[in-house]
Amino acid sequence: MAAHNLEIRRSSASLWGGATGMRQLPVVSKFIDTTTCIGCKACEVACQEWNDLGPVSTRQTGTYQTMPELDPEFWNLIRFNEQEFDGGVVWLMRKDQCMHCEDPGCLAACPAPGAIVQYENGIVDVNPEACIGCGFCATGCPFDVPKFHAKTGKMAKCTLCVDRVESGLEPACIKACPTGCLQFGTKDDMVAMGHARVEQLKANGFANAVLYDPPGVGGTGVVTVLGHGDHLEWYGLPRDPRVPLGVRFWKSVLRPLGVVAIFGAVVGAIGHFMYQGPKEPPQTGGEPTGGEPPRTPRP
Amino acid sequence: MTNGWVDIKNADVILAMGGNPAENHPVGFKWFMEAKRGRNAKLCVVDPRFTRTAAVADVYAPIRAGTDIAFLLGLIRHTIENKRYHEDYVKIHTNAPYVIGEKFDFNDGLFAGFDEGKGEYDKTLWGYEAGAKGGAYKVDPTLEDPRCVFQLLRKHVARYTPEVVEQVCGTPKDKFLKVADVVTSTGNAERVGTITYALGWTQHSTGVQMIRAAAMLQLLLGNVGRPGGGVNAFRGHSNIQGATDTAGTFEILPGYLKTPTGPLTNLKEYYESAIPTTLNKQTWPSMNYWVNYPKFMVSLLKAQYGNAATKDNDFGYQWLPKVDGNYSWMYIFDDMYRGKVMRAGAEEPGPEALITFGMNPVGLGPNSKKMVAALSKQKWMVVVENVETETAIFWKAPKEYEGPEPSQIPTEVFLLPAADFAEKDGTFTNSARWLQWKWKALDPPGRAKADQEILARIFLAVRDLYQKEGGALPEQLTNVSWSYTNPAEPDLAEVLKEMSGKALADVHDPADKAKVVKAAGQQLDGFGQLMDDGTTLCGNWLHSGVYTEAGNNAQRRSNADPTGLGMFHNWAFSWPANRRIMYNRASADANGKPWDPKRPGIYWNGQKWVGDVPDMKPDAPPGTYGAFIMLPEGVGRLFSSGLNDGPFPEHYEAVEAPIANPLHPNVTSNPAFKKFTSDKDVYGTKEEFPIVCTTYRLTEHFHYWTKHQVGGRLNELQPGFFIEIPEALAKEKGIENGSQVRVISKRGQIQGMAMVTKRLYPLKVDGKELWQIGFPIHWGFASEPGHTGPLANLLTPSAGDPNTWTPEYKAFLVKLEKA
Amino acid sequence: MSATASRPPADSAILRARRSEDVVVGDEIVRHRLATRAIHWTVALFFFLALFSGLPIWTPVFGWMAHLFGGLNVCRWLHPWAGLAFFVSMLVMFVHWLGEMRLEPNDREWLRPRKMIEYMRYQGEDPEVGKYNGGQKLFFFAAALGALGLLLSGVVVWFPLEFPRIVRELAILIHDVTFILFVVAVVFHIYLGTAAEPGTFHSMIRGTVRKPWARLHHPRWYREVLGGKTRRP
Amino acid sequence: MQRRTFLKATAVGGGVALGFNVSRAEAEMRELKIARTTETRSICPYCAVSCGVIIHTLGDKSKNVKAAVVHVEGDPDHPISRGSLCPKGATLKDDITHKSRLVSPKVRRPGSDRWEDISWDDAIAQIARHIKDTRDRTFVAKNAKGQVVNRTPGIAMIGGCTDTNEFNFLQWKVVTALGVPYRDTQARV
Repeated sequence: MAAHNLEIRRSSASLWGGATGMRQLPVVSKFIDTTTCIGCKACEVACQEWNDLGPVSTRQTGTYQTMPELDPEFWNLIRFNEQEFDGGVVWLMRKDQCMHCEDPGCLAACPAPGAIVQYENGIVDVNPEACIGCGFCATGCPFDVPKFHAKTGKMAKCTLCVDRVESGLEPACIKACPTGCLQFGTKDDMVAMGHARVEQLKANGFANAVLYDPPGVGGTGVVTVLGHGDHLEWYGLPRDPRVPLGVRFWKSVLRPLGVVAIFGAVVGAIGHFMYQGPKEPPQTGGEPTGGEPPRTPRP
Repeated sequence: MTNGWVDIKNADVILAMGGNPAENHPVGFKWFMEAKRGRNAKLCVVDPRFTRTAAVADVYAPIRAGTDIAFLLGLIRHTIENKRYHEDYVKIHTNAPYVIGEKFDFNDGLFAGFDEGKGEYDKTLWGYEAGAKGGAYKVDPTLEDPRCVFQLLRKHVARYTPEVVEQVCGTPKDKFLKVADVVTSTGNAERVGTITYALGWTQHSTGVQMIRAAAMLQLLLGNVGRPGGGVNAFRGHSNIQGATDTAGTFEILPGYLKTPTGPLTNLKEYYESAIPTTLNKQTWPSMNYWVNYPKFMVSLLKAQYGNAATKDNDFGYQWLPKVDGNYSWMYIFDDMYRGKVMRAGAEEPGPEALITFGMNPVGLGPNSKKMVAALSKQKWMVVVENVETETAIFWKAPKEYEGPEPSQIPTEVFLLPAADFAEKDGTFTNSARWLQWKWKALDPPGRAKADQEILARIFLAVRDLYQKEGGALPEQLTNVSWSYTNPAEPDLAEVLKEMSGKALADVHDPADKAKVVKAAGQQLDGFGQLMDDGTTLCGNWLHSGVYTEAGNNAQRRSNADPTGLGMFHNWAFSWPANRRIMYNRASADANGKPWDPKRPGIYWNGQKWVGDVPDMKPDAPPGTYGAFIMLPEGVGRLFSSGLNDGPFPEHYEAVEAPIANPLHPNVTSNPAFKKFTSDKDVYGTKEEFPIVCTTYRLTEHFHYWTKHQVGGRLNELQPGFFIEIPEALAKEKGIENGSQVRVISKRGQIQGMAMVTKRLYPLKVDGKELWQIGFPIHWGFASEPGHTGPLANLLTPSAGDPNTWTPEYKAFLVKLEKA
Repeated sequence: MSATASRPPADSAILRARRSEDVVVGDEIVRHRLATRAIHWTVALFFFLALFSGLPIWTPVFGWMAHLFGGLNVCRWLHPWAGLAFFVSMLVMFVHWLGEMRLEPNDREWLRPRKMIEYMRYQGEDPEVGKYNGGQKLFFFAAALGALGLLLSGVVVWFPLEFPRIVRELAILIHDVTFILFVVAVVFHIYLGTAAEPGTFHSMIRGTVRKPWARLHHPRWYREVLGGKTRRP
Repeated sequence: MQRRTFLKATAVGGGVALGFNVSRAEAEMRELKIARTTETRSICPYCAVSCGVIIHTLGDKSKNVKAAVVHVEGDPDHPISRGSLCPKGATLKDDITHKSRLVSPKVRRPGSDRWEDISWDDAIAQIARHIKDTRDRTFVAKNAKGQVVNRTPGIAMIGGCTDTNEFNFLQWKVVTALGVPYRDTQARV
């Protein structure tokens, strides 16, 4: 499902990485400034509308948050959190969606060739043609993003509007954002913008402001400015997300070893046969008297 | 808005109060964030709830709903006592130096001239002191005369110390002082601040005075008329501004001309009543632009009555309906409910029928039970809508609305399907007064029709009946000019041309009578070309210039912004005269130099005013006229005799007051407020209903509209009604988040899901702990199935502001219990 | 039936083998009656179904196998069901064989690697080997345990979103490790049952073994059968 | 319309790129769903920020096409909204296309508990008759003080805040023509 303007940099379950071309494209990134996010959910519905998702069934449960978790039909969710802080309250909103990791755990975990691809511009996409809906990507993802769609039997998540991006447009969520807390551009530009905003926040009394671009997954295609970087849990963000060790282990160690072991067993059996030959009873007939040990043919 | 949406990015300080712009105007709010990011502006939010706006604010101060005047007067006191006002500005652009007559005073909550019996003030006691020379008025440029506006104001607000603000508003003193410090930092030439508000101020029995207090503060800080400044009302509906400009309300004609009243029997009397006398003829004389009133009025009458309007018949003035008394919202339904009303000393029938285009009175009117009861008495009703609203099906309202059985309701209801916005063209006027054209994208579904076609067909059918059968004053209808190419489906571009105005005969240059400025039949360039002799036609003088010989200016689409201040003069058309910042003359000092050269509104270049379209005669040198050209004084009013409830704002409690007024317990609520007295209009006491309740909108829904969308995504974002309850109150009452609770006011009760939150907390008011709760409007009994809910207005009172007669939706008393 | 009756005498052993085990019929001994063989091959069938539908999911090296079933999507669907069927048939086999697989004292020798190496070098034969040697019993129990491990971890992998992350990660790990060991063991099982020990495969096909085979591989069983001590009708 | 040209250019550019690898691209790309729609500029009908929106409709306005809304998104040229929209604006497609839109005139007769269908012509005729009856019955030519007031207190007319200025002006003309003094808008409430 390579979008036609985009070469693939990495593809799931491919032995040599699966790169499709040599074009070098600038890596793109979303920028989220939670300190200017008002949780209006324009990004949520812009995503829904553009991607023709839904309807989803929600119910009022006593929160402004649309639903508890991302959903296969809902790829972009604002998480709301009220906390007491400095004698008052803070009401934090963070846009949750695929982080488009530089080193994507989903892609690492995916067993279906080409079902998860990373384009040259850094977008990580699920290819529904190739996806087998096994859910390994959900296990591989440190942000708990990919969701299984029961109707299609495929995994679903934010595509960073790859169809728009490859046509020269920005993702739907970014375009909709009324306050400008969402921005889109090259990763370098977004990181620079993030650092500038963090500096501004620090000067304005947010001593713990940070730019969240976790190195454990090689950085993300979504950089997030947080006013309270000392309380990542308020935003529902992991402190040091990584591709799970288990995924790394079974993908990089166990499976090659297993292949070697299986072929080794076969080779071992053949070798044994060549060396040892079959174990056969002596050709002399007649009733054995019993008790005496059988004779073993020797080479 | 005095300024524009984009202009907010020019502010150094933004005070968002009486509104929740992040929630209700998110895209406009973009420019708040732009100011924060771009110039490190400080956003102060004062609100009963910790809102979405508060979530991104630099300073948040909680306040008890309905006490904003005390807070604002506290800010004014802080400004004056700490000398933080912009003195040069105050001296030349406000009436601070004007001396007030001896009759004015203020005692124990009442201004001079209150008539207990009528509940009204005699406003003539609030006049200026006449000066030595006739026609001029006494001013003290030093601001030291104890009777000058400045000193009177200083005395008036002296009571509003931070301690009193805390006592009345419940705002902790340190929070108040923080806000005061930031907001008053703009009282100089270098810095500018804006104040934004919305229905959180309007919908109070003291709403107009809240806005006035904000305007006064801005005048003192020298922020009116400047880029990045102003007092900015964020309007709620796409064309609520245009509907108001175009006389949607009973008291005005298009362009804010006054609706004639019974005693004004001819145009002359009407002009005498409507046109203010120029007050300031001494220094800084006022242009008093309303002297052009007859040009606007006659051009309007020519638009309405065409050739039937002649100089001899007062241009058809006698056919205009005249009013006696009040015909606004709450009166409509009160008169409908009672069936009769006293007018000019005699009984007249109330409305027996209602025609509503795209409006849902059962949903949005206060006191829903009274709304349903009133509508149940009508003979007929026409509802023109996209969807089946509560109003369309009031006759099958659920039993808690206490309406009669359908069989007992005699109303014939016509429900006519209308086109959506995308299915017709025409202009909307935004909150910043921009008229923007939209193009038609597709046809209406099924047999639905555009509203203008429905309206036109009804009008033509009625006119036919009168032409055939005669009846009561047929001329009122038959003389109406309806000269559209297709009368049954008027082309909106033709209508816009009519509104913008054209020459009926050659229009000559006033300076050179031989020179023809506009030939007969041509579109006019602006209201400067309007004539009072019937040679021009103009449906709305404010809109004049929107459709000129150059074409439809509402369609202009250049977003070039050479000043960088976000004015966009070649994008669409902004009334008046494509001006982007009102009162922009005040952005410059006495010599016409901008207060802040980096943010000039207009400035005098030696020959003329340049920059924005000047709110001033373009070639009148500085000192010729005062900046506030529509006011007879020519300067901004810190003291005004124009309002019905006092020349200065004063803190009054809501109609349903949770405490006695700490400042004057004998006058707790606004003495002039409007309160209805039918059997459906009942009011609760603080003893029975101890909790203050407020209502609001959510960003995920639009009014009573989007809940109808079957399969609509907004119903996913906010699927149902809820009631926000402070954590501590919930704990006290044993209420769990997500459980069902009942909220009860004197007028009704509603049940809903509790949303227990930290974002509301108790306030210490007048020494006692006071709770506030609130819930969103939006839901009702006509919705997408599964998304119905109670109408918030089951609980709200029919009582409101004495100037605008807007109901007090934002502060009323309730009690809360577990369901 | 005349056709049956006219068959050579050897066939009488095969006929007998449809019903009973551990009986001598002429030169042959019935080792696996029909039910046993059917169960064994059912297990084998589902094992290979699960194996070949699982391998392409496991690694792209075996991706080509997916085409045997119509693609990876089919494998994703088929593999858990095949695995489940494998486990169920394994369970039946377990119950069926459990009585014969009781570990005896000399079987415990097999837990020592030296014993296995000796076995593979055709050394140190134990005259007390019964119908199944210790290695076979171990394999039997290991396979049963492995099947259980594959099932439990497989269920988690089947419905990944129903389980917590740590469980999912462990399950994938367990499934992989178990499966690798299982396959290695099965490779040797097949090798020993075919090329390495001629006659063994026949016993699982037709049910019978020749007497020398029995005397060589399972001397005590051979003695018992001949002595009529062991008989399963 | 500049943007439309731009998008067409994108589509054409894409087509050229496509030439290199037609089979893969055809089979595999996620097609831009608005690549060939008709774009119409409009203004959001909700609040008074008045964001610019672009309505993408099916087809190219040919005679043989019935336009339907495919997508609505912000107008990047609009100086206030600059392409952004709030959640309400971002779901305008739902507002236009949702299933509970009214599509035919209905009437509820006195005392009835249900709607009946009615033709436009009948509805207009009956409404006109009602208006004339009520106006003639309740018309006040002079008030109690003998002043000419020429008003029809029997009818109240409200609305207009969600409709165009032009409609509002026509409404004022009609209200004034009927002599209706009771009129109001959302501005009050």
